[in-house]
Amino acid sequence: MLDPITVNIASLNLALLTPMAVLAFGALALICIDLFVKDLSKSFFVMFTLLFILLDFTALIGINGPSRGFFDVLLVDGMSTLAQGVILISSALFIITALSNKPFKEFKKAEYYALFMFMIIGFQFMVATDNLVLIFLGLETASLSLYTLIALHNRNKAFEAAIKYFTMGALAAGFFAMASLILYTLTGSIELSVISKVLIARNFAPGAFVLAGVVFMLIALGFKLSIVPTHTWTPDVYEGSSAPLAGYMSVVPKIAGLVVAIRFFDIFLSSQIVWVQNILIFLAVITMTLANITALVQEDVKRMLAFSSIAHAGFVLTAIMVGGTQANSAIFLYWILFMFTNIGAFTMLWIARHKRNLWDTRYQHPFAKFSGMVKVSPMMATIFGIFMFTLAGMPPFSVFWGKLYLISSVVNSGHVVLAVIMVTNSAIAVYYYMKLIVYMFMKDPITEDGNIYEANSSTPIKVIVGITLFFTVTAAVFVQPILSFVTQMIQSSGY
Amino acid sequence: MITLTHYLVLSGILFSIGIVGVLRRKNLLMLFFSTEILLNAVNIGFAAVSKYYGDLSGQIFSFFIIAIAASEVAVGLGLLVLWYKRSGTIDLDSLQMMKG
Amino acid sequence: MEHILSLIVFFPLIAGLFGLVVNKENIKTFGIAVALVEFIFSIILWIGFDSTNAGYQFVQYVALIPQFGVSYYLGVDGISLFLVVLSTLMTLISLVGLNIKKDIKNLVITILFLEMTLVGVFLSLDMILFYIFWELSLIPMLYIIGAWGSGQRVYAAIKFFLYTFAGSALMLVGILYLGYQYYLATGTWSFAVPDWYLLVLPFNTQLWLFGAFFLAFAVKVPMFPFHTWLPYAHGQAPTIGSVLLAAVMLKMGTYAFIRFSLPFFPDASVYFLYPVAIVATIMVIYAAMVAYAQKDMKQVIAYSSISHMGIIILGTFAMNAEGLTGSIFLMLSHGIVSGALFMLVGVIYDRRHTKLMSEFGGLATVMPRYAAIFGVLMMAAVGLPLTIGFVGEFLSLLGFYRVSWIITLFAGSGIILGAVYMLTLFRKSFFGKVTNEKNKNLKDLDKREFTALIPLVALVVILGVYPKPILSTIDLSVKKMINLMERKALLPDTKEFLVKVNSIGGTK
Amino acid sequence: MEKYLYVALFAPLVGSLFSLLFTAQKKNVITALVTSGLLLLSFVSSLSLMYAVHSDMIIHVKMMDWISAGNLNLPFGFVVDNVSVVMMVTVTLVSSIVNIYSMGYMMHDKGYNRFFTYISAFVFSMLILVMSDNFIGLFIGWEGVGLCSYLLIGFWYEKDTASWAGNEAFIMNRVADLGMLMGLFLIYWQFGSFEYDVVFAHIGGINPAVVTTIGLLLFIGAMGKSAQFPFHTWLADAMEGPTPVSALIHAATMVTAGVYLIIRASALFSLVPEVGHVIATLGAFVAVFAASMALVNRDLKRIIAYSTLSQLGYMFVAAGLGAYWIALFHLMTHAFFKSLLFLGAGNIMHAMDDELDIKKMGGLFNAMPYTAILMAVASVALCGIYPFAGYFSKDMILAAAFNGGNYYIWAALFIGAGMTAFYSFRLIMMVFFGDKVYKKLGFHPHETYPFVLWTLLPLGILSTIAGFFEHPFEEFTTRLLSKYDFSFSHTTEIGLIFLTLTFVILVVLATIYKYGRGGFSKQIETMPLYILLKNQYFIPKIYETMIFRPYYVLSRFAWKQIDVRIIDFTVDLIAKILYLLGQRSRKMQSGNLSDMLRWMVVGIVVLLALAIFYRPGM
Repeated sequence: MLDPITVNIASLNLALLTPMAVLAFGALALICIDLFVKDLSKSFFVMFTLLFILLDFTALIGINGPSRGFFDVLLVDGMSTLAQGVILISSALFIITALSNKPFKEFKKAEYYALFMFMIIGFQFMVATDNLVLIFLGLETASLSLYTLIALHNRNKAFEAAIKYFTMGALAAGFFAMASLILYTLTGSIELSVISKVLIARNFAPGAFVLAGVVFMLIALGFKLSIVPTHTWTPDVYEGSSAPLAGYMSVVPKIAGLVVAIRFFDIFLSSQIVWVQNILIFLAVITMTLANITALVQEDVKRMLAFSSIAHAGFVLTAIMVGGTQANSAIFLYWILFMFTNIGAFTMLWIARHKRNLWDTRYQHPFAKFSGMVKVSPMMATIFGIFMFTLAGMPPFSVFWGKLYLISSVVNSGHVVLAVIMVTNSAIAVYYYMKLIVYMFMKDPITEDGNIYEANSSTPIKVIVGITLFFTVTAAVFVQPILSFVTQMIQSSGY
Repeated sequence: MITLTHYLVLSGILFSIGIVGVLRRKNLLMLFFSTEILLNAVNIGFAAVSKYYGDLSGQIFSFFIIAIAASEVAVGLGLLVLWYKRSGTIDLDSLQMMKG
Repeated sequence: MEHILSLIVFFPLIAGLFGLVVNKENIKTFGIAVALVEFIFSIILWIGFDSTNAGYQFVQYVALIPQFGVSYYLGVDGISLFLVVLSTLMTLISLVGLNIKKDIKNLVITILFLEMTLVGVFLSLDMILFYIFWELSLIPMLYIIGAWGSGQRVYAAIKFFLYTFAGSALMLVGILYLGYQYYLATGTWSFAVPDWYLLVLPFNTQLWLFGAFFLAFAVKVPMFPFHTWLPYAHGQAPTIGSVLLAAVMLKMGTYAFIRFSLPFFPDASVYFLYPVAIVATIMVIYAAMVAYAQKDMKQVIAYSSISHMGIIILGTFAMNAEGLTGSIFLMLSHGIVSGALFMLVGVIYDRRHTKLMSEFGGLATVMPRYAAIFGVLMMAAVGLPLTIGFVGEFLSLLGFYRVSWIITLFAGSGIILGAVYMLTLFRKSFFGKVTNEKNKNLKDLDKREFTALIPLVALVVILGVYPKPILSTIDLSVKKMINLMERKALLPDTKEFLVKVNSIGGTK
Repeated sequence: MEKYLYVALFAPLVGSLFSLLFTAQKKNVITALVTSGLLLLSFVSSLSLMYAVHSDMIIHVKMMDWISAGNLNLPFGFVVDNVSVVMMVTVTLVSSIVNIYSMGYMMHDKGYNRFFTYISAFVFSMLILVMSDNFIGLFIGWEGVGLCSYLLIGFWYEKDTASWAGNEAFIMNRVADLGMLMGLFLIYWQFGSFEYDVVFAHIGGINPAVVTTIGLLLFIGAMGKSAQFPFHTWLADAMEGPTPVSALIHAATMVTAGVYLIIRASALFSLVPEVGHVIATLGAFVAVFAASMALVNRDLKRIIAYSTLSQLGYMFVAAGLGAYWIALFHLMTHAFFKSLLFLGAGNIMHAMDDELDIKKMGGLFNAMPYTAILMAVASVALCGIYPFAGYFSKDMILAAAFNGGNYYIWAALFIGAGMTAFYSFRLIMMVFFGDKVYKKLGFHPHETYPFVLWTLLPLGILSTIAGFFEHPFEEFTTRLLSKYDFSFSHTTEIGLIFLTLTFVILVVLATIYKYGRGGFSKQIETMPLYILLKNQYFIPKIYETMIFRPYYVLSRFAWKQIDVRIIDFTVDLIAKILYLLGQRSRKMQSGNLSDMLRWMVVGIVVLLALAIFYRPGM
């Protein structure tokens, strides 16, 4: 018979909820305002959202020390704080890109911003807990909002993208639920901490079922991280959605997914379950190789970048496999540095957004579009080039350092062969990044007027590019502070 | 006497049915139904196990699943309707603009 | 004076950024001015350099990522000093000789950027920093070849970039692994080369790491059979590109062998000595033959570089002061000579827009000055005594003779085959009667070309007659390095070998 | 005394650099005058040095350090001793004469200034070669003279044959130089130094096998420079160059460098007689071999060139048998009469508008008597008829051969002497006597400028009287070189001399008689032997077909097949494969939603299968 539950407010430790709460309030407020005040301007929405994101951020910083709360459902440790930080920063960067030169329907809608904020909340919950329910909840909240945001772009491709993403998401949700069910059945708990205790106590018997749970979870998370074979949505969704959103998708949902993955797989890796290790290695290798190879033959820059982000995810997966402080810090270092560059790159595409598809019937940003760009707008070309080289892991730009530290962690864990495979992959990857550079710098220009490359640009967006570029180029200086901070946070949360 | 195993098996079977549906169906609406079946299969499992352990969290989970399923349907149907308006069909194969 | 290295490294970069503002009419002048200043800096460095001190001088150390041991660590010793001077000199010369009009601004800025990376490679004492410059140097060269090249320039550029990048991918793993080994040994992270010099690695580890580094360097050198990017790169690159590529970039590989492979992995180096030496010998002969078969002047010189690099490798792996000093000096001389030869080919290419020998003949009659200068440099290329070319080649072979006379004999055939293709080239294009109408009234070298070439010719003779100051400076650091290798050597055989090759007497 | 040394050494260099300034301008006599003056200056100072050396004084200077690396420390050092000073005098004397001679010969050549630049440069390198106190210095000069000969052979670079001959000479020498280099390396790693003093001081303590190797390797180098078989072909082709060049470089000085090397390293070679024996044998062989080719040749200069070859053979015999001073003596006398012969030939060419075929000449005596006389003198000297210079030197070589008990060598040299006599006088007869073929061909020969003839006079005199300095010469040189004493009795010596002399004179007379009667009949030219000799034993052809062509074919193969077809192809193949894989993997992105979902499920199923069937460590 179930005994009644007594709750004492103090133990709820509601302070931990404030960041999400702030944002939730913001979202609701925005909708209400929209109801009463007609035709609010884009700028208002953006600034309003930005404001609340910043409030959220301050609230996040306000929380001190790792602690649990709300029936021990919330878990705010260093890692979650980090992840939330990343999420909020990139959200801030993203939302500003809405202030584009060209008008877009979605940016006029309050719902867009409200949904955006809800999505952020979703991700925040996802990373700020080790309870499967809450993870699931956050995941779905975020995803559902995200589907809608994509669809709001309001073009055929956007809908197609949304539907594809949605359907696969639904299936993934099913898998997640199944995974939770299996684990619950085995351990009688839906809290990862407890689950791990029980499993370890029982030495992971019965193996087949435990692993079955792992498999379902792997695929469910893999879908978020776009790990092969669940990656198929990525290029299509990126192509369908607006450039900045694509950039956002390649950073934020993944960091959230990564955190969950770290939390979940740590159970098995910390007690050397070889199977899990091997499977992760296998998937990581497949993911980066397949993505890189496929990226070689893409005609559209955005699709190419989509595959590249898959490859990057595969890259990071290796670190999850390795586990331990260095690896986990490596993940965050990598992702923070990757965030700036990637958002920068996608923003460049956003700037180059042009109403008519002049060069290709289907693609927005075919390579041909950029040929000879250096002649007509050298500045843009150079910046874009730098972003490309950075993504290729060219030293001394940002991603290189992440890569360095990440590979180092892999090497230190003794997986030298894996490390070799990784560098070989990055060598292959160079080709498709360089393809764009070749077009921009070595082909002859197809058009004389340079501003087609800046059709959609505006001061705020330029600022975004400036910021990202700055961090990309001068990364070498920031690596140390970031690294030490990240490491400290990771250690504090006991990974 | 129906033991936990029966429930789990049932849930498993349902889940498989759901999966097969997801794989086979070309009609978006049907496909969404299949995903619902998936989730509900899991629900059964949770309810049963929660009863078995005498622990509420399972049932809580299934409640949340129901809620999420609902919202999924909301969003999903929304998209579906939009798509129908645009393309006049809800056949999966009509979604082939983007490939390669 | 204590910041001079940073100054030398980053001055071109800063100046290049300023160059963005300069208008394209004056950009070339600007570029030359900058390169000149940079060159003067390097000369000041040379003057300030204490040639009685074998160690690193003007060292500059700033911890970049203390937690991970990455640091900004510069220093110069006898081995790197002259390569730095070479880089700055050749950049200056090539800019003086530059006569491209198209996108001149981008070109000049790119060149300055390239100069920064080249100097950086030779001055870094931190592996990561080295790796950074090493990779960074590819970008400007990619742009130069790809944008100002001819014909299949894009193909050539991409091939060059991917090949070298892929080559150095393994090295990155090697570096990280070595770093970890250092961490295990000392408990602290460090990528500083001097620290790693003290690290004694187990034999097997050495073998693997040697391999990892070898690939990167071998592609850069380029060693047979990783050389096929070179002919394309040279074939398509504009003159200035070829000059810098041949004169400086190829040296990065051989320099790295001396700076890293040998002292880090003495046992492995000795262990792999014969395979490497044999490959080098194949390079020498094979490249010389291929060069002889070429129809295109530039290709001849391109392949001749491969052949000469073979001798450099041999000298390096002689592992005695004679050979190593010789190989370093040969790097300098080959830099100057091949650079000058490429400029000369560029001269004729500017006039006739072809490099095919069959197009020419009797040029000596039409352009006597040109022919004379070409002749001098040709003689330097075939290693005539009292030209710069002889000293290095002689010392390298002399050094390696101590290791194996038979390999030396084969490699030595390079001096014959070298004469064969060079003289044939000279005969085909300069001797005989002027048959081709188009060549009837070619104008001889103009002032710009003279100012670019005369210094090189002068150097070829001066350093050929009096190489001592340079040699003795190099020699000191080389000896220090050899001592280090001897101290570090694990296996008795290695020690024995090193002692043997560094002592006179008792060979057959 | 040192300043004399420096003057002797650097005067030619100064001259060369001076006239270098004028190469761009057109003909300018000043270059010729200046260079000649400086060469004479060099000659004079060499003489004074000789005097100094004669009064037992050896000038040894270290000018400056050149190379220092590892254990190697290599200064520019020069030594003037009994051997080198002889060479210096010979070289500077002949070169001054040739230089002055060329003022006339090159009078109308557009490369006038360039020519004198090269000549002086050559003399400078030659002096470095002979004066250096270490092997590397010698090697520097060695390569330097090689370069100059390359430039001078190809002096008329518009002529294809000329430039080809230049390349051939340079490359063939390079081949031999490699051998020499190896020898030098070996020396270095044995003695840790290249200096003669050091090396010869410690030579005793070295394993004889090694010494033998060194000796052979050095000899290979010598073979190249002195055009000994099988490197002999370049010398004949070198006749493409202007005749004064042939006289100076390819007769008097450079080609004897090989002999000089042996003499220089006598301390080394005397330790390994078997090597000396090899040298002598080869020398004897070449003496006959080359002479035989001269017998039938119709090219004025080539005949003389072959005779040079055979004379070099004689020198090597002497050097090989340890009669170093004799070799040196013959080297000197030979320098005089052979250059005279060449310069005479130069006059003839000058008269006959560079016609070389002696069949087209004949009866030139009245046209150019002085030249005829001078050449006759030179020929007599060459044949070694008393009292001319050749007699003394050559005769001693034969004696030495006999003395050493190497009778077959002696026999070879004996026959060689006969051949020499024949071809020399065949040449004289066909050129200066007999019926005037040139008239039919419409040549109008005439004696050259008197001053040119005057310059030839000293050579003429020397070729006549030089022989009488035999004993002072011996005394002078053997202060440094080992003595060579004949073991056999005086009577045998007389006998030998008588034998040789008579034989030679008989041959001469026979030749004169035969050609006075209009020479041999045509059908002799169909004899296989004749054809064999005419084609120089087909050796040039063999080289052409066996070495030059195959090498080119092989190179083409290396490039087209190995480099392009195999290596580069593999590289590109990797890229291509990756790209094709990309095309394949692209199919996975069918864009069809059900496929995407299937992929997910496939993933699940596969992994589940793995979970059940593959479970390490669980």
